[in-house]
Amino acid sequence: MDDATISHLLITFGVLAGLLLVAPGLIWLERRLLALWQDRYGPNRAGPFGLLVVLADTLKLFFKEDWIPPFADKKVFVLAPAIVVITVLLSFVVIPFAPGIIVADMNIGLLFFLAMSSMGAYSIILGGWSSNNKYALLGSMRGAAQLISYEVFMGLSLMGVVLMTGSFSLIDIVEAQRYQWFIVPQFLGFVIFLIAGIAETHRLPFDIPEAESELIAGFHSEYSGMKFGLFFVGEYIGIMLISSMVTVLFLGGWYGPSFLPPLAWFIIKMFGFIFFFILLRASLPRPRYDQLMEFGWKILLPLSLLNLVVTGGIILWMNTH
Amino acid sequence: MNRSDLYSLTPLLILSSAAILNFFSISIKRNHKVIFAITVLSLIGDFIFLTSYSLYHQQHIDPLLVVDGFGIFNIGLILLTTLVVALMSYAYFEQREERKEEYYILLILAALGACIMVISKHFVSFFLGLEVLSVSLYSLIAYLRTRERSDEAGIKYLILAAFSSAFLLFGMSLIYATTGKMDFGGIGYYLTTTQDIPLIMMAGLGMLIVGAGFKLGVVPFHMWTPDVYEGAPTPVTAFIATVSKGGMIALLVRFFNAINGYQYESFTNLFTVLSIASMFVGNILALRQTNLKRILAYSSISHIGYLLVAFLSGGSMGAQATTFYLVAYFITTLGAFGIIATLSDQHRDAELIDDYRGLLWRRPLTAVAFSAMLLSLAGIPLTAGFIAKFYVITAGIGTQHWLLVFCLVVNSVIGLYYYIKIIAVMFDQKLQIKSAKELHPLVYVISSVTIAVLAVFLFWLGVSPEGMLSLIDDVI
Amino acid sequence: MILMILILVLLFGGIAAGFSGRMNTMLPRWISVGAIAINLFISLWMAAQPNTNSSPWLLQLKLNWIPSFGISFHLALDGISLLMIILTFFLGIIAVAISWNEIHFRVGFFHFNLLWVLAGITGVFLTMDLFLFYFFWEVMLIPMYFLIGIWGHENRQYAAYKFFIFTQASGLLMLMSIIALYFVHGQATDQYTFNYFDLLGTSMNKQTAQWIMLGFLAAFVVKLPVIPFHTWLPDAHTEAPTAGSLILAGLLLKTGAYGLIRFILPLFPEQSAAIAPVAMALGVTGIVYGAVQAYGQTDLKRLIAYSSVSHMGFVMLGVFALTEIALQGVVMQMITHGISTGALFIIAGLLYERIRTRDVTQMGGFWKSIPVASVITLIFAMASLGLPGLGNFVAEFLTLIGSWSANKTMTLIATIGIVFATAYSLRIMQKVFLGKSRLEHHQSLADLTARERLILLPLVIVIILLGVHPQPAIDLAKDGLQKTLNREFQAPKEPKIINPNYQTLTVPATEKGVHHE
Amino acid sequence: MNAAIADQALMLAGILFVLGLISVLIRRNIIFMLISVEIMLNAAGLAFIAAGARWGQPDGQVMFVFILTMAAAEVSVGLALILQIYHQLKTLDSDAADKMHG
Amino acid sequence: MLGVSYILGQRHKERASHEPYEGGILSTGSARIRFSSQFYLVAMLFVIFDVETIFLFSWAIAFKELGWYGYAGMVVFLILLVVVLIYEWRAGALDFGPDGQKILKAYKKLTAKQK
Repeated sequence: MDDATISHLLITFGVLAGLLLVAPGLIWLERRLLALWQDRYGPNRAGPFGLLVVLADTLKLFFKEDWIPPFADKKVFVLAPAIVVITVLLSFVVIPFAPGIIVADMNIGLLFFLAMSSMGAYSIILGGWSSNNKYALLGSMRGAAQLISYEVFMGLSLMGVVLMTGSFSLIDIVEAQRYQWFIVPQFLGFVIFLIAGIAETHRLPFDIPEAESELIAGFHSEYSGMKFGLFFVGEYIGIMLISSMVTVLFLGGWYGPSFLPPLAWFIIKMFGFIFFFILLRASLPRPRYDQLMEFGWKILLPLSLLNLVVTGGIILWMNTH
Repeated sequence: MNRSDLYSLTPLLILSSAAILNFFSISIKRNHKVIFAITVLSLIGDFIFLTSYSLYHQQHIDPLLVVDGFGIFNIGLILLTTLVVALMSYAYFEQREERKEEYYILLILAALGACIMVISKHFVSFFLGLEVLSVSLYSLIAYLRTRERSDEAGIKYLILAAFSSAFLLFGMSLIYATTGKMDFGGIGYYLTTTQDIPLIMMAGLGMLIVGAGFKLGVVPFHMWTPDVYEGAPTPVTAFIATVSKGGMIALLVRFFNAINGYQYESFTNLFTVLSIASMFVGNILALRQTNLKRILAYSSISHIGYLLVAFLSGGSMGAQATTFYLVAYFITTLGAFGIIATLSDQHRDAELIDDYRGLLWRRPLTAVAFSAMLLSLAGIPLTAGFIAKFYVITAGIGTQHWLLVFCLVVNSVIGLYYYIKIIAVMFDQKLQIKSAKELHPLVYVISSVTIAVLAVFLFWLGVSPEGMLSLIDDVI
Repeated sequence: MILMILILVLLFGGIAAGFSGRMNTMLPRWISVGAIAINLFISLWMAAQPNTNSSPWLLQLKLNWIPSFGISFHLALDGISLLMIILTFFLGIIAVAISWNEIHFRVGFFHFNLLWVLAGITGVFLTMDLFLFYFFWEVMLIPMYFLIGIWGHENRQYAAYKFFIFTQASGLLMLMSIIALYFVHGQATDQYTFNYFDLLGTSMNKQTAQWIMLGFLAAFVVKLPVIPFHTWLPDAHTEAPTAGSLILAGLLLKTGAYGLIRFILPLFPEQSAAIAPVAMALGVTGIVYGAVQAYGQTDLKRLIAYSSVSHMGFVMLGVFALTEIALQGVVMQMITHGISTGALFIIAGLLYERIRTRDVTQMGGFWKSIPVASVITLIFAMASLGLPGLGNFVAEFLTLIGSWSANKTMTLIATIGIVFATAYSLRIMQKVFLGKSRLEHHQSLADLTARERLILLPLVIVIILLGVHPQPAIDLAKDGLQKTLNREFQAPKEPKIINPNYQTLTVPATEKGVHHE
Repeated sequence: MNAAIADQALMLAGILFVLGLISVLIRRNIIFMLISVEIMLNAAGLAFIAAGARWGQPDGQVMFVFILTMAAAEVSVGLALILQIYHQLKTLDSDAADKMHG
Repeated sequence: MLGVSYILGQRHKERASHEPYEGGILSTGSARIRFSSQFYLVAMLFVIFDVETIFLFSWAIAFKELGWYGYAGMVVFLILLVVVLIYEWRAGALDFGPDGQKILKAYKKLTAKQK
C-alpha cells in the first residue's frame, strides 16, 4: 500500500465516520434548536444539554424488537431502509469537502449525485409497498410522486451551473466559483434547487410521504427498531447531503477568506444550511399534497427552463461580445 | 447544416410544425373540426411543397439523412396516404370518441417517423424514425379506449414491437461493433473490402432482418398482425398496413442497395424462405377467417411475401417493382379499409363478412368500389393491383426466381378464393336490412369522396400505369 | 381505329346499360342490343369488303400503352379474327334477346356484365400484344363470374368459383410464360417488347421453349377445355343463366381454340409438332369421354355441356393435326359449335322457363304441345351429331380429313366418337320430345313466342347456310391459317409513322415485299 | 477501453439480451413481459456502448441515449395500456388478454 | 446495523401484532387498494421530462462548442417541451387533487336545478 492509497482510505473512512457520527448528532441539534425557536425545552436529561440523548436513542433502537410484520414482503421490507442509507452515503462520494478531500473525483460527479438521489425513490416505494399497509402504500405513492417530480426540476435547475462551468465535475464547479459564487448569477437556480432539495429529503414542510397527521407515519408506519432508525438516519444524512450540495454548487464550496482552512469554510456553510432546514421545520406549515405537486409542475418547471434559456443566452452573448 | 439542408428537410419540418400547432390548438380549445382542418391542410400543403422538388434532387444531410428522388417519392406517398387516413378518420372518430383530437397529432407524428425512415441512411436516423412511428402507433392502436380489443391489440403490438426493436438494435450494435460504422454507405464499404464476413456481423445482419421482419409482419414474425388489425380502429389499421410496412420496405430497399445485400446467397435464401412462408401462411390462414379485418391482415402478410419477391429481384428493376407494388397496395388497402370504416357504426366496426351480405343491392357504388379493391388485391386486370403483380412477376422472372414466381402464382389463386368469397357475399341476394343509426350524411361525404378518388386512382393505374411507371423509373 | 371502336362501344355501352338500369328495366336491354348491333354491322361490313391485300391482315391499330415495358395497345384483324368477332356479336345479340324475359333482377348490372364479357372476348380475338391479350383474357372473367354467380341457378356460387379459379390459375401460368418469352426475346435481341409479331421469331433453346409453351397451353386447354381440365365446364354451363351458358359455350371456349391457333402454333412450331400426338390423343379422349358422359346425364344443360367437351375434342384434334384442312375444320367447328350448342342451351333455357326443371327424366312428349320448338331442337340435335347439310358436318368432316393424313388411329377413334354423338343427340329428342308425357301441366305448355322464334330462326338459317355454303367463311380464314402453318406469319407493314403515340392504319393494298402463296 | 474489454461488455450484453428474451417468452404477466423487453433494449444499449468504446467513438453512447428515450416513451404508453387492461380484465395475465382468435 | 439489531432486539407477541397499524383503528380490506391514476400520470410525466433532461445535460456539457447553433436547437427543443407542458396543463394532467372552482360550479348548477 502506497501513501496515496492510504490517504484515500483515510479520507473514505473519515467521511464515513464523520457522517455517521454527525447524523445522530443532528437529531439532538434539531430538537434543541426547535426548542429554542419555539420557546420550549429540548432534550435536557441525559448528559450535559441532553447531549447523551443521542446515545440513548441509538441504544434503544438497537434493543428494540426487530419486527418484520408477518403480512409484509420480507425481503423487500428489509431491503428498503438499507437502500436509503446506502444511496445517501454513496452520494457523498463525489462531494469535495476541501481541495484533496474527496472520496472519488468523478468527471460526472453531478450526474452521479442526481442518479443516487433518484434511487432514494426506490426505498420509499419498496418500503411502503412491502409493508402491505394502506397508509404506508399511500405515503409511498405520494412520496415517490413527489420525489420524481422534484427530481426533474432539480436536474434542470443545476443546468445553469453546468453551463457556466462546462463540466459535471464538482471540483471544477467549485473552482469555477473562485471569484464569484454561483448564487449570484444563478440565484433562480439556487432557489429552485433548494426547494427541490427540501422536497427530495422530504423534510418539513414537504414531508408529505410521512405526514403524521394524515398518514400516521406514511411509508414507514410499519417500521420499527433499527430499520426505522435507518430511515431516520438516512433522512438526516440527506439533509447534510443537500446542504453540502448547495454549498458546493452555489456557495463556492471550500472557498472563503483565508483566515480559516477550506474544510472549515465548507463545514460552516453546510451547517448554515442545516440550520436553515431546521428553521424551516420550525416555522412553516405543511402544504397540501396537490398544492405541492402543482407548485412543482406549474411553476418550478417553467422557471427552471426559463433559467436555462436565459443563462445559455447570456453566456453565449458574453462570449461573442 | 446549411440552408439547402433545411430546404430539403422542409417537408419534415412542416409535419412537425403541424403537430405542434395541433398541440396548441388543443390547448386553446378542443375542436375536432379545427384540428382536422389543420391536419388536412398541412398534409396537403406539405405535399404541394414536395412537388416543388426536382425528381433528381439529391441532398445528403450527413451523416444521417439523404433526400433523394426515392426518398421524396416515398415521402409523397406517405403524405398522401396519411392524408387519406386522416380524411377517412373524421367520420369514424366523430361518432366514437370523446377525445378525438390527439389522434391527429399521433397520426402526423407517425407519418413523420415514416418519413424519417425512408430518407435515412444511418442507423441512428433509421432507429429514430422507426421509433417515432412505432410509439405513435401504440397509442393509435389503443385509441378507442372503451373497446376491449383495442387495448389488447395495443399492448400486443407494443410488446412485440419493442421486442423486435430490441432485436433490431442488438443487430445494429453487432454490426457497429464489427464495422465501426453506422451509416449504410460505410457498412457497404466495409463489406466490399472484406472477404470473409465475420460471424458476428452475420449475426447482426440476421437480427436486423428479424427485427425488420417483425415490423413487416412476415412469417414467422406475423403473430401480431391479425390481432392488431382487428383491434385497432379501422383508419389506424389502414395506416399500419400501408405506411408502417411501406416505410420499412423502402428502408430495406435502400439498405440492401447500399450494402449490396443481394450478392450474399445466405440473405437471399433467407428472404426467399420468408417470402414463400409469408405467401403460403398468409393466404392459407386467411381462408378460414370470417372477420374481414383479419382476412385483410392475413392477406397483407401474403402481400408482403409478394413484395419480397420484387425486393429479392434486386437492382433497379426490383426496386421499381417494389415501389410500384407499394403504390398499388397502398391505394387498394386504403380503399378497402376506408370502406370498412364508412360502413362501421358507432358500436362496432363492420368487420364480419356477414355485415356485407347483399351490400351490392344496398349500396351499389360502395360495393362496386369494394369489389374493385378486392380484385385489385387479387391482381385482376383493370386495377392497379394487376399491373403491380405483373411488375412483380416480371421482376421475378427477369432475375430467374422461378420458384418464387411459381409460389406467387399459386398463392394468387389461393388468395383469389377468399377475395372472391367476400365479393360473392356482397352480391348475395338475401338482403339483410341493417338498422344503423347514422350520423348526418354530410359527415360521410368526405369519406365517400376519398374512396371514390381512390377507386379512380385504382382504375387509372390499372389502365394507364405509364405515368406512374416512368415517375418511378425517374426516381430510382 | 375501327377495331378500337368495336371494343369501346361495348365498354361504354356496358356502363350506359349499367346506369340506365336504375331508371328503367327496358333501357339497358335496348342499349345492349344497339351497341352489339352496331358492332355486328361494322364487322359484317368489314367482311363484305373485298380483301385485296396480300397480307392476311385487314386492319390494324397500334397505340403506345406502357412503353416502359414495351407494351402497346396493338389490335389487328385477319380473317380468323373477323370470323370470330362476327360470331361474337351475333351470339351477343342473341344473348341479350334471350335474356329479355329471363332476367328481371338487376337488369342494368346484368347487361353491364354481358357487354363487358363481350368486350373482353372481342379484345382477345383482336389483340396482337401478348400483355394486352392476357389483359383481355382476364377482363372477360370477372363479368362472366358475376353472370354465373348472380343470375345463375341453385348451385351458382360453387360453379362460379370453380370457373373463376380454374381459369385464373391457368391464366397466371400463361402470364408467367408470356413474361418469360418477353425476357427470352429481350435478352436475345435487346428489344424488350410484348409485340406478337416481334416475338414470333424468337429463338430459344428447346427446353425453354417447351416450358414456355406449356404455360400458354395450360391457359388454352383449360379454357377449351381438354380432358382432364374440363371439370369446371359442366358446372359453369349448367348453373349459368341461359345467356351465360350461351356465351360460355359459344364464345368463351372459342377463345381457347383461338389461342391455340394464334399463339401456340406460330410461336412454338417445333414444340407443337412434338406434343401433337399427345394433344391429339387428349382431343380424341375428349371426344369419346364427352360423348359418353353426355349420354349419361339427366340434367339437360349438363348434357349439352358435356357435348361441348366432346366437340372441343375435335378442335384439339384438328389444331394439332397441323394441316391446313384440319385447321379449316377447326375454324368451322368453332363457329358451328358456337351456334348449335348455343341454340341448344337456348332451348334448354326456354324449357326451363316453362317447366322450371332441367331434369330430362321429368320431360317427355313435348312434340305435341310445342311442335315448333321441337322441330328447331331436332335441327340442332342433328347439327350436333354432324348431319350432312348442316354446318357441323362440314366442320367435323374437314377436321377428320385433315387429321387423317396426320394420324390415322386418332382419326378413326374420333370418327367412332361421332357415333356416340348420335346416341346422345337422339336421346335428347327421344326423352324430351317423344315418348310419353310425364308432367300434368304439359297440356298448358306454350309453344315458342314470336320473340323466341325470332331468336332461334337466325341461328337455324346460319347453321344451314354454313352447311350448304361454307365457302365464304373458309375463304376468310384461309389466308391466315396458311400463313400460320407455313410460318410466314408477318406483321402488317406499317406506313410511315406520323405520330408515334397514335397511329392507325389500314394495310395498303398489294405489298410487294410480302410473300404470297 | 481496449477491444478485449469491449468484447467482454458485448458478451455481457449478449447474455442480458438472451435472458430478457427467454423471460419475455416464458413470463405470463404483462408487466414482467414489459420489463423483460426493457432488459433486452438495455442490453442492446449496452452493446452499443461497448461497440462505441471499441472504436473510440461517441456514437455508441448517442445511440444509448436514444434507446433510453425510446424505452421511456414505450414504458409510458405501455403502463397506460396496462392500466386500461387491468381496469377491464382485473388481471395482468397475458393469457386473459386473448379475446381475439383466429 | 440491521444484523446487530436483529440479535439484540426483544421479541413479543401480542394480539394486535399481526395487523397493519392504522392509528389504532382496526383495518379493513387489503392494502392492495386502487388509488388515483394521477400517480401513474406523474410517473409518465416524470419519464417524459426526465428523459428530456438527458438531452439537456448532453447539450449543457458541450454548450460552448455548439455555440449559437446548438443554442437555437435547444431552444427549439425547449419550446417543444413547453408546448407539451402547456398541453398537459390544459388537459388537466397537472391538476392534482380536486379543483375547487369546478366543484363549486357543479354545485351551483345542481342547486340551480333543484330550485
